[in-house]
Amino acid sequence: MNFDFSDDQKFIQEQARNFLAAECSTARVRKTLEGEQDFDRPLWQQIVDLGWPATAIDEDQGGLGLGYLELCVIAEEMGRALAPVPFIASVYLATEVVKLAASKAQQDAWLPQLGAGEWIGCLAAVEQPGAFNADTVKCAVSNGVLSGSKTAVLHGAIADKALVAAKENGELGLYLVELSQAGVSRKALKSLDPTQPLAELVFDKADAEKLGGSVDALTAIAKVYDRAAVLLSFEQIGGCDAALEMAKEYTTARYAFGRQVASFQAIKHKLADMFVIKELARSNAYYGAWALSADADELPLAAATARVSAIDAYYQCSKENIQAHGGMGFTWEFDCHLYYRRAQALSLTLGGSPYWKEQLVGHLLNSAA
Amino acid sequence: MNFDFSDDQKFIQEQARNFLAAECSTARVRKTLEGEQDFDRPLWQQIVDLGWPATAIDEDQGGLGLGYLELCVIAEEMGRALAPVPFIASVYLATEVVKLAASKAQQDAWLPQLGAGEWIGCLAAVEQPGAFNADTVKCAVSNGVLSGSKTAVLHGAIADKALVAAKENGELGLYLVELSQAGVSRKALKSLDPTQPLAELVFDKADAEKLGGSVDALTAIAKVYDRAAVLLSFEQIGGCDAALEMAKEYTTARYAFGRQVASFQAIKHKLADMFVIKELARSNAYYGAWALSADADELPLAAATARVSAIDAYYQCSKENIQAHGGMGFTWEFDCHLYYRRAQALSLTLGGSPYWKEQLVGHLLNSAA
Amino acid sequence: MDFKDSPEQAEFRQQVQTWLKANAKPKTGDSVRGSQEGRYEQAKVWYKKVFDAGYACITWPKEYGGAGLSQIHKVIWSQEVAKYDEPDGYFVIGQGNCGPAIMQFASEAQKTELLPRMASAEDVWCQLFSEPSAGSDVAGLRTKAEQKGDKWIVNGQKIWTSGAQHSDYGVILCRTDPDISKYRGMTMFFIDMKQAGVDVQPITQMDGGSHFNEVFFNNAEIPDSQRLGDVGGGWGAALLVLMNERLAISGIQPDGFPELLKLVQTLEIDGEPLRNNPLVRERLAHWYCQHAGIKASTNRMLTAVAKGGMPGAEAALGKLVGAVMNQDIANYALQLMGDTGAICEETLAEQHAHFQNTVMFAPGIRLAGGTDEVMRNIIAEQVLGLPQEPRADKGIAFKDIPSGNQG
Amino acid sequence: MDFKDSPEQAEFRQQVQTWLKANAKPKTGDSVRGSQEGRYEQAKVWYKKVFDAGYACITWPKEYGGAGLSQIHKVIWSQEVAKYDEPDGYFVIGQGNCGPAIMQFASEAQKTELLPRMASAEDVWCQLFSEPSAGSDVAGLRTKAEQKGDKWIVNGQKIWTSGAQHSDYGVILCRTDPDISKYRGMTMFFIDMKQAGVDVQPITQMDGGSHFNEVFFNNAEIPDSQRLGDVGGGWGAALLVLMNERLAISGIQPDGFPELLKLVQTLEIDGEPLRNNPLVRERLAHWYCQHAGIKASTNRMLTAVAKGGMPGAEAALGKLVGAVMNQDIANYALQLMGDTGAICEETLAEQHAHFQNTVMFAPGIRLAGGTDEVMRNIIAEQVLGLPQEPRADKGIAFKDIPSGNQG
Repeated sequence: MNFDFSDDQKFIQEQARNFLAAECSTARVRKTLEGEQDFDRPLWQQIVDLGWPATAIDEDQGGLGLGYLELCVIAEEMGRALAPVPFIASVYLATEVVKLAASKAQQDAWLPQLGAGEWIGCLAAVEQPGAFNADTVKCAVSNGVLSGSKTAVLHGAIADKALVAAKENGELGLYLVELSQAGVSRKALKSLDPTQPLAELVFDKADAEKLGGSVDALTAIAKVYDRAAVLLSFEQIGGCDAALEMAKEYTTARYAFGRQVASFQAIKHKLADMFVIKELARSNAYYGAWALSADADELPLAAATARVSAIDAYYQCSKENIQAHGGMGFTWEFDCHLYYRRAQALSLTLGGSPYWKEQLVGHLLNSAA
Repeated sequence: MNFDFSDDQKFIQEQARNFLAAECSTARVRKTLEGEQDFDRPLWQQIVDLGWPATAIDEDQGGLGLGYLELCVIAEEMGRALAPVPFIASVYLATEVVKLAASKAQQDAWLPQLGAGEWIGCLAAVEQPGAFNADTVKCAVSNGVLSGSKTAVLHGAIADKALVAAKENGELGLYLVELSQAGVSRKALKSLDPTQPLAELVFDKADAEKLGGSVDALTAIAKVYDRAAVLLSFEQIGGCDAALEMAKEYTTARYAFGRQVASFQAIKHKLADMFVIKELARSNAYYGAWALSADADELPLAAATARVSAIDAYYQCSKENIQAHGGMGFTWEFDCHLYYRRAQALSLTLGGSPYWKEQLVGHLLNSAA
Repeated sequence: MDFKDSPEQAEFRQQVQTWLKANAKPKTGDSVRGSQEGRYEQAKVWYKKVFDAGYACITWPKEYGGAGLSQIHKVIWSQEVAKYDEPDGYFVIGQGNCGPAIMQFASEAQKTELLPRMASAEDVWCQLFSEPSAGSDVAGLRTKAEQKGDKWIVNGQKIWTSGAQHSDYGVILCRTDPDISKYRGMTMFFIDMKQAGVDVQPITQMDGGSHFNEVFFNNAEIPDSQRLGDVGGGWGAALLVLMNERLAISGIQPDGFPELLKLVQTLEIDGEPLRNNPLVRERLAHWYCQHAGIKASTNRMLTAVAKGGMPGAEAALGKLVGAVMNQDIANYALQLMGDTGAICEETLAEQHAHFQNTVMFAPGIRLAGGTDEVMRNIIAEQVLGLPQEPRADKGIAFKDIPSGNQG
Repeated sequence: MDFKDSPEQAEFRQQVQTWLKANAKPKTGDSVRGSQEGRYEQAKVWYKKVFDAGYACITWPKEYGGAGLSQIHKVIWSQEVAKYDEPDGYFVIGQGNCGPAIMQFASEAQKTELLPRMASAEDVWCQLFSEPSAGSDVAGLRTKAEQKGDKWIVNGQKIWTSGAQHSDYGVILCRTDPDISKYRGMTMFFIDMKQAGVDVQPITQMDGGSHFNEVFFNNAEIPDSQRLGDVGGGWGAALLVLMNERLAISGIQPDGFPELLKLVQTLEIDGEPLRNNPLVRERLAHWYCQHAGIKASTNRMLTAVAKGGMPGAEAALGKLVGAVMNQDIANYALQLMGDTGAICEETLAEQHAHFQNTVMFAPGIRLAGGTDEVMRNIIAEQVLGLPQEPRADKGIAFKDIPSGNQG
């Protein structure tokens, strides 16, 4: 019984933190936020060179053969640093879809490429408001070509290929689609967090290759969602840490009424509440990490729990960090809104808190019954 | 446009407050709480002598011919003083049922008696967990006799007569039942607030007189619930005031760490939050009082709003008053629990907050549509 | 307790309705709002029209450009004008905050000259209190005014000044004596904003907009005749201004409920109307109680004011509750929409991206006019009469108060 | 990150399971609990049995009556014994708080004599810190101990002492010098509770029960040999005791979730199972996240302790969150039941009136071991390292600290 990461994993985390502290300052994040670039390509290249996208890919498929626990600690640092790269889209989503839904041959071909960052993947599932719902999917494939449209596709405007959920003869499947082809038009969408940009993808008879794995698409997508939920929860608690740290530093240095602002009980208790909700989320994320790494039956419940806690925690920590800064927290100049924007983006992708609470209860009552 | 009670109404309220301050100390309330008596009969007699039960009864039916606004200000004082008398059961419920559902002849006979306190009435509606639901009523009348049982009947153990919701040939009706007769057995039930006691009533072929008014029983009960919801909300804000007052006095007099406890920001803000939720409830209660007195179309929405706000406010004020007292707040000796018990009793009678929230939204979406 | 108009009020409402029908722009529902500049110019034109019709600054005396009527009449006006697509309370800070200060402290000549032009929005006014190092602690301000003959020379910086870029005048609070205690060393003036030595710089907010400014004073001049109140009496004067501000903003601050109600009535998710979703219904009930409670509390306060009372610190509760629910409602609406909730395109997102815009602007509403903590302090100390905390800034010279050398 | 037992842990669990199977009372589900007295006597018998089997005070050294094993072993024991209808952690205050104090400060002779008897519950111990005028501010205590030869004479009053009526000994914190500063004027002892001069009076709680006592000291005597630590070193010693208390109670404090889950799985309202009610499902999800989060946080802390760390102030978060949700869950359950929710009859109300009883007891759980505010202060200052407030009780003699003449 050991409820902590191993020393090796902590070492990987420390390396990641140091690297990102040096290479991914908020000043650099702002280049993407302020539209100088649609994502931080040089940073992405460095991350690829470090092999992070290959962390949870088997060695015989060109991966590092580490595991999900190692990916979790990296995720926490990506979240802390607000890294403006398609790590979520390509690593947590596209790569996991391939691992779960592709045929052996497809995996052998694609996973080494994804691990090596030869192409950036994304997941195109949602077509309308509300969380992904297979029943309402209108994207359709016939004779190997895909038509229809997807929206709110994370990093969809810059990805090379998309994993698309579509129906063929009324049956849901997952398809790999080359996004540079003629049959695909895409439009970047203004969104709350330009550093995790969204796009609309429109397919008009686009060539699409069906993923040929044995698992049916619905099961695969559900499992990808659970895995990604755990990984996102680590990005979220990384962000919570950073926001609380900001609030601590500012209120400790700032004076009002002749005292440090952080010496006022109302501020101390505000920060204490941020700590409490963050630590609950962290503990739930750890449990999710274990369930993920052990591929345990508890994964669906643990993932939903980690996700709901992380959504609540990051919303509170990022919004109260703004308040703790007073007026300056409302300025573009201060970094508070970077975390608040990211909190919104991470809470909405993969469906919001109401959807995941319902997931949680469903699994809870089943497992408890 | 005038959003306040009139000077006459304020005078009535002041009189009521002074009377109850003198005659209904918490020491006296405790006699009922601690079981020395099942209710405060002498106090009830004084209240009857003051004519309060007749406040909202027309003069030609033996009432004072005042109105609901006057009854609201009295209700606030009854709540503040935690009066251990059947005012809710006999005045807000039984009397209003008679006014709405009884025939002219029955009203002429009964309202003067109720106004003069010649008998104490109660409402017997609920038979099972959850708010009153006409569909699940099992109490049945045939050939003028009633059989079945009711539970959680407020002041049912001491009332002289009950207004009972029962079905005759499958149709819901309201019936006046003499509780001293052979066909009725009743059992006092241990409850959270012994100063507003509950009882189980079992009817076995009990004589029952059908109320012969023109309004159907369901409509009448719904309207009684709305009226009582407003009146209860005034009892609740009276209790909120008293609880906040206690918290203020104790934390101002009490010292810790060499300072008045009330000078700590966490305590100041706790009390400020109590004030805020209490004032929102008070304002909603005022709006409800207007809708009640004007018999306005807004009554159902206004009543539900007043009720939901008052339930939340009294729960928070009474529970945080305990916390503000620290350990002493948890003792039997201190009065904190009297308000906390009353908050529970008032929030649960007529159905709890989930039931009333649903009522509120139903009316809101209809009126807004 | 009566929500109907008195005969006299009903007649006034009738007049207002008739005039608005003839002069105001009807709501077109889907109008996407124009540029900030454009809206400002339209507002000036509209206010002149309102002024000429005698409906500007309704509660002000006639001789100062008002209508000499009661708060209730003002409420009636606001209720009626809200039915049209015209701005109300656009110059609320000038007319609501600066106006009373001028009325209280300026000379008769200044009042008759300045107030009518303020009421007609020919002159625009701003309020210059907050500073980078004086936020919640307004009295910690450091902008210096030094007397030189019959002039005062102003140096320093103000912040969060709305409308400064358009303003002709500003009411400014300055430190005139750093050697005496904090609250006694301030003086209030009104200053010509168009002079050299006054430099207005817009602040970019976290949402990308810029409704506020920084204002830098570099040897700006104020004739002593523009002093409002006694030298050293600035704090008392400021409290009066802030008290009026409460009244001015109460009731006009957004709490986000109407937009949520509209969303619930219109949006379907997976073919299921939100109005049928029990979770949404529960939240709607919860927030309606707060929404209705704030509205009714404001009406109670206006009744008290109409009876001659002063706007109490109670107004702080509407600000506190409304600002927090405004943020949480917007966040909740996005959560319901899931992935697409993050999309800000005005043409795609519900109600022209109202909820996305609100999520990004709401933090500022919570901060403007005092943080949640300041509101709770006001309620605790001014309403409940609870003791102050031990003060580290009392009984010593302002210049000696610990400041961490900030700002 | 691994939730499975190591081979050695698995073997220990196996032993425990075997022994419990042979010796412990199986859960009968519906057993209504007996009287407080009866339960106490059963507990003493059970603990003796546990002690003889070598499972008492698992983390204590063998020579003092423990098993010399780790925190993890203790967790395994608790998990297994929880499956039976036997008390665990019944003497948690004596063994969890007083034990470590004795181990740290008593003489070797005292340790070998007292600790095994404490572990076997032959001797029962209580903790005497809180006083009527020293609640959140424990160090404000006034109970005097005056040295007289090799004895200390104790006068004063303690409060909220659980188990005092059964206790043979108590660990007591006294004021030994009111003329020096608050935190330096205290000394810790252990005292014979059975002597004349010690008077135990039960406190009736708001729920009618009485789990706590007031203890009055009237010239009670303590030999100097029973002093724990240096004269004036009492506060440091007390902090050690309180730190161990956190570890002792963490994980055993009720948060109300299991009972809510059971209610949702079993109750129908108007023929509709609660499990199908979307509002109930949403609340269940919300509270499950807190419940699971507290549990996982406790496990993280135990892991840290097993690796040799000390229980951090982080434990305060479980106390804070769990105590509040425990009260709110009970209140919510009653709200669902409507009118009948107020009925306390054990035979009528769900789960033997668990929710009604909890509503009335929960306020005490929030208070015991520190109010919500104290927990937040601990987190803010000890975990986040935020500055203390200006202190009105520092640097002056205890007797001169403002007290409003209370107590």
